[in-house]
Amino acid sequence: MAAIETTSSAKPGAAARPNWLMRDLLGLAVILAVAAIGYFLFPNNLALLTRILGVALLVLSIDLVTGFCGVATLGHAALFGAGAYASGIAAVHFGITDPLLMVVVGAFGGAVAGVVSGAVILRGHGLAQLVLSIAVVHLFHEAANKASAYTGGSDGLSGIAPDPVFGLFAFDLWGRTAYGFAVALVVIAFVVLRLITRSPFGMLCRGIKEDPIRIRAMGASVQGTLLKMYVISGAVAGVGGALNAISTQVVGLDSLSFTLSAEALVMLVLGGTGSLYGALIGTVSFMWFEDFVSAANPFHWLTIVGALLIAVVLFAPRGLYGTALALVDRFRRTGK
Amino acid sequence: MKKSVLAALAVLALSGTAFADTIKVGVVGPFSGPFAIQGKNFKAGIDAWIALNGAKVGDDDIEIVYRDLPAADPAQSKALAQELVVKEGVQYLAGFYFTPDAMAVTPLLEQANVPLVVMNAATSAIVTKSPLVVRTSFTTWQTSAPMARVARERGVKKVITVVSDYGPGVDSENAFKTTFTAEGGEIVDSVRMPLSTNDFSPIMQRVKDSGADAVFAFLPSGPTTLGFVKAYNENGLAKAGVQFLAPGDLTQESDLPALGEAASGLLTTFHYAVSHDSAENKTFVEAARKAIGNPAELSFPSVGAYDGMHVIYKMIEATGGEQDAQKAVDAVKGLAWESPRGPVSIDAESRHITQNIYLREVAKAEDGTFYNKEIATFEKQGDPGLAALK
Amino acid sequence: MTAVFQVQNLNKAFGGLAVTQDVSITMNPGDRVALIGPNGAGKTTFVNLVTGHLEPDSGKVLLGGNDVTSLSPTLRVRQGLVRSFQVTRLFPDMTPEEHLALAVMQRTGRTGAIFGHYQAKPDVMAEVAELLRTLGLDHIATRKVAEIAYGQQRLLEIALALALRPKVLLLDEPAAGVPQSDTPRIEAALAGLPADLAVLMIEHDMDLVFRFARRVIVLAAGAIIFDGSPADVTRDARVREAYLGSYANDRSAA
Amino acid sequence: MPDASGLLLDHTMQTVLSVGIDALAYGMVLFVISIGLSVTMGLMRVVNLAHGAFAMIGGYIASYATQTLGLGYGVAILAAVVGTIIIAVPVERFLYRRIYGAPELTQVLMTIGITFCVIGIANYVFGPTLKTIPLPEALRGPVDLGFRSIAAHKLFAIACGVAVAGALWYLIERTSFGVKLRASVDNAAMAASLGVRTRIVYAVSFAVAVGLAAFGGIVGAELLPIEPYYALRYMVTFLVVVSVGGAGSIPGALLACLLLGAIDTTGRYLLPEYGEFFFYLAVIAIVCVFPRGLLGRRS
Repeated sequence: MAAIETTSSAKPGAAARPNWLMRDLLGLAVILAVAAIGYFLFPNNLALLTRILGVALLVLSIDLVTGFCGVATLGHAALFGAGAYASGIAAVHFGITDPLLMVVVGAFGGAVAGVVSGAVILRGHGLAQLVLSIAVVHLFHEAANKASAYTGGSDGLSGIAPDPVFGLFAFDLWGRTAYGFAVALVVIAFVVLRLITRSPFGMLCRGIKEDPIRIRAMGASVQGTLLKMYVISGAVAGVGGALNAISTQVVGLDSLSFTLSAEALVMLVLGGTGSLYGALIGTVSFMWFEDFVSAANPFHWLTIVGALLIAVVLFAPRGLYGTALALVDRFRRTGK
Repeated sequence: MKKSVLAALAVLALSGTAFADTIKVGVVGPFSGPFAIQGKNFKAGIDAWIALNGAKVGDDDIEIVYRDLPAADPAQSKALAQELVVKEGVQYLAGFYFTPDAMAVTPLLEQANVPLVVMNAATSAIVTKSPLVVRTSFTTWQTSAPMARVARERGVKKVITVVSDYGPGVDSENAFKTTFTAEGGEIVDSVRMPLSTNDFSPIMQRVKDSGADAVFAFLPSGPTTLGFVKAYNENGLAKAGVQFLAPGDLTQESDLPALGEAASGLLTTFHYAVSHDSAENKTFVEAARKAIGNPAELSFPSVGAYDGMHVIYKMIEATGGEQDAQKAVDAVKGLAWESPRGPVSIDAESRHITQNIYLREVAKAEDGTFYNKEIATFEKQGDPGLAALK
Repeated sequence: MTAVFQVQNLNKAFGGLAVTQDVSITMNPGDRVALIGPNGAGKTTFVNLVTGHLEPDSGKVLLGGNDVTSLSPTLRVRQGLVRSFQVTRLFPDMTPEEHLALAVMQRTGRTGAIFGHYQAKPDVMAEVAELLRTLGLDHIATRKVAEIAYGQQRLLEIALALALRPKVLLLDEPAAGVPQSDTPRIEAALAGLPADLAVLMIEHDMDLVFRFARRVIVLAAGAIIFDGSPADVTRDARVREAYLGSYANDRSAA
Repeated sequence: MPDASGLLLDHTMQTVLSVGIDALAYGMVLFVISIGLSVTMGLMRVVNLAHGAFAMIGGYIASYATQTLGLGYGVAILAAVVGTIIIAVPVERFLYRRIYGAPELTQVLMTIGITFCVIGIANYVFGPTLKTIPLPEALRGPVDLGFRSIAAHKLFAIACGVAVAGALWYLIERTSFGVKLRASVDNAAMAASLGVRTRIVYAVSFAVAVGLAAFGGIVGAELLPIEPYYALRYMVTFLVVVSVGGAGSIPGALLACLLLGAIDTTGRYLLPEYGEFFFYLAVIAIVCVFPRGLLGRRS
């Protein structure tokens, strides 16, 4: 996968088009292959795999604002949790139990939360931005705790009973339906995000990350663009939250927590920012590692996870994917 | 390398189901993280049960499979439970320290044909979520309501309630309020404080200003109780004669060494004190202390786990090791036995434990350590919270 | 001919210190004006006031007859007032082709589109190719900017400004930091700027000023002290005074 | 009825004073713990999320020294500060030195990793229970201020805050080390070319920051008790306080701690249910108005 990404097109114009298209299709094929391998290799661990996919959507959504736009945030779970609660409340209090509709509601909830938190967070830069994002996620958390009539407060919102998907596939004990549903959502999100990041709007966002002053000098609005990206990011996180609500059938306050925000950011940095593949790789490796280590030693796994993070900074400073890319790149150059 | 590990895991998973006469019990609890001590107590209670009763029921070997869930995280809870059922093939699910984690598992039970024995999570509603849930711990209503009667008996007329602003806190506040006003007392003020509160002085100022005779408090066991109890003393409330009333979460035995002199004389109501004077408890404490390592760490979740194992063994006996969740649950409805905490029974209708609630006072033992000294008993208490739900 | 760009009686003071005093400039399409002045003359402040990054205490900025004084910097850009930067401000991870495509799409209002790819837009690609060819950048069109030479980056700065099809172009020292060997290419690029474009160049290099400008404005202590032909500027006593101080007379004597 | 209204006024005044004292004490505790973080974040430009971990290490050493070794409070503080610095020196040498000047997110990853490790190790070595540091007789119990009583250790914390603020100000503004530090921060290359050994300056500043963390951990232990999750539990609080004050500014940090302490305390007195809202809304408001912190330096 890494090698595919580096074979950059040499010629401008239409001739290069099939090149990136091919790369994306290949990337997609790899994701589907990994998803299938996961299904057949771990038929009894589908719940964990589904959970990983839900968090992967959150990490992808952080990547949109952090990796592509350069916005530092430790409060992105606010968007994820908003999506989870939106779809959960829709199911419990308004009888919207069709999973697809719940996903739509979740995406909408996430997008609204994206507008709100974006409007606050984008007022600062750097450290101030981090602090604003922390404040936002705490406010969301506290609001959900207070609105216990709707959210169930700290006891969690239970009683979410989604209908079968398309009326055919019920959510079963083995989590097969949930897993298939999750894979479908992640693949769709991946394709859409791939298109968005390559679009003119995506280029504008990358430009803002690299030099907002130049973007302004081109006559584009930085705040407006970032806010729009926050909405998109919110929708993606919201889908992740909805997936979480549908597959777990309970939404807890942890889905709006600083801890989840920080953990997801760690996964992103671990995988490598600014690349959708990095986000996916970071999520899968972190959560798989965490699950593996915590099952092996439920009492002291945190130390090992900490050591892993330190090792990554020391030996793979651009994240797993970024560093792998750089290595491949160097290898190709010296090979020539 | 990753692949070989995965392959090894897959093999393990297959071999796990190979022994037909091993019955697995999946226990989910906080074995790491900020609540690790409560998870340790789960394990100590289970280990004590097995040490005293063996790891066999009839011909079947019992195997416990632990899964770590450091904080309330229903999604992870469900994933773990699903993995335990599907991959490990457990016939019983048990443990669960936090309410949302237990709630997340209830929808699975019927399809999985697995009973859930809740060893701690204390919100009344859990047992209503599935007919396959049995609880051997307590509810916040159950332990808080008797305190209102204690207060009235002691001539307290005006009370201010101070609770952490989250589910159990609100439950506790409601339980006390309901009972206290029914008994003719007056609640002069109710304060809900954020879980993240570190400095309780302003809260104590509120208590002082309220003119109450006593303060009823609920905080989750752990670091904040220390600050709260100290603030109560340092702000002169104890001296001013404002009584301190709380359910036993505040003075759990593992926190007492840290609370020290500051806790001395505090009144709490709870279902279990490590100091409970009975033969059953002596045996239990000895075994559980051995299991936990540091005797000072033993506290209430251990007895929930111990009795939970008792119930599970009864279920296995009744089903002869066959997987039949409904039959298993039916078998323990109305079951009564002598627990380390005193006489208990499983209410046939609610599947929640009926037990004695004790009034305790923190006292200093001869060796200088502090303990919860039982001074009065409320016998055979059900869960008033369930009634309040209706 | 109608004026495309007017600055009327612009004033700005920081605290008690006047940094721009009653500055007025009028430019017509096709003008090639150089703005010069000694260090601290207030050139940067002037640029910031004109582009909208600073708010003037009084005075107006007009673009094609419209008052833009209260408009934000980005809106001024959209009205045709474009600037280049003294120190290149480019996106190190993007290619020249992407830079120009982004600018073209921004100008034509298509950067809001969340789907589609610039390479799939023939008109954008044609215009980008044209710009790349004009400025001699086509052979490095798909290299990352971080990897191309500084002289080429300066050319890309100019191309980027042109891609926005400005009416008025503010060039802030377009040749700053460029090695001697590359300056002819910059000058060629400047000579090739569209004939109807009004260009205001801020520059220190007098050789470049004389070759490029048909009119020179000298700013000193925040005020215009000279506005006339390049031929006259060196003969003006106030200019000599401003630049050379008391040495001016000595040198003329020598 | 002039008497009644006078009484009422008197009572209000008393309450205001009383809450004010609480706010001051809480703010000062925050200040003593977080000021070290302000040094690492502002002067060394490292987003050091492991700051609380060092405070916790200090607390554990002090607890061990008093409870197990039976040392006195003062000696224990000294031992804890020195011990924490000794632990921190190799950490600085081998880990932090790699992330000076790295992107913020990399620093976040590394320092969270360090925090996890410290938590895990503390849990393993000391177990999951609360650890206390017994106060000396003089600091135990309440002191009567006339209108109310206050815990003696809170007065001690206030005094420590004032002393730390003064000492740091003196160190940075009045000593040759301070000159070197400020020079290294403003322009490391220039300072190096002037003969300042920036690595040593950084190492010493780091040691000072860590020592302050340890000291704060002990002094604040009555309000923020020592347990393995200390490092994560209060991470956000420290980060917020330092950023609101303006990283690197001692008066800024002091001001922020007093202000946020006051908001937090008053909020918790008046409307405890919405205490959390109050606090974070105030943080948002302050950060929006002062993006670089209350007294942050312009860069």
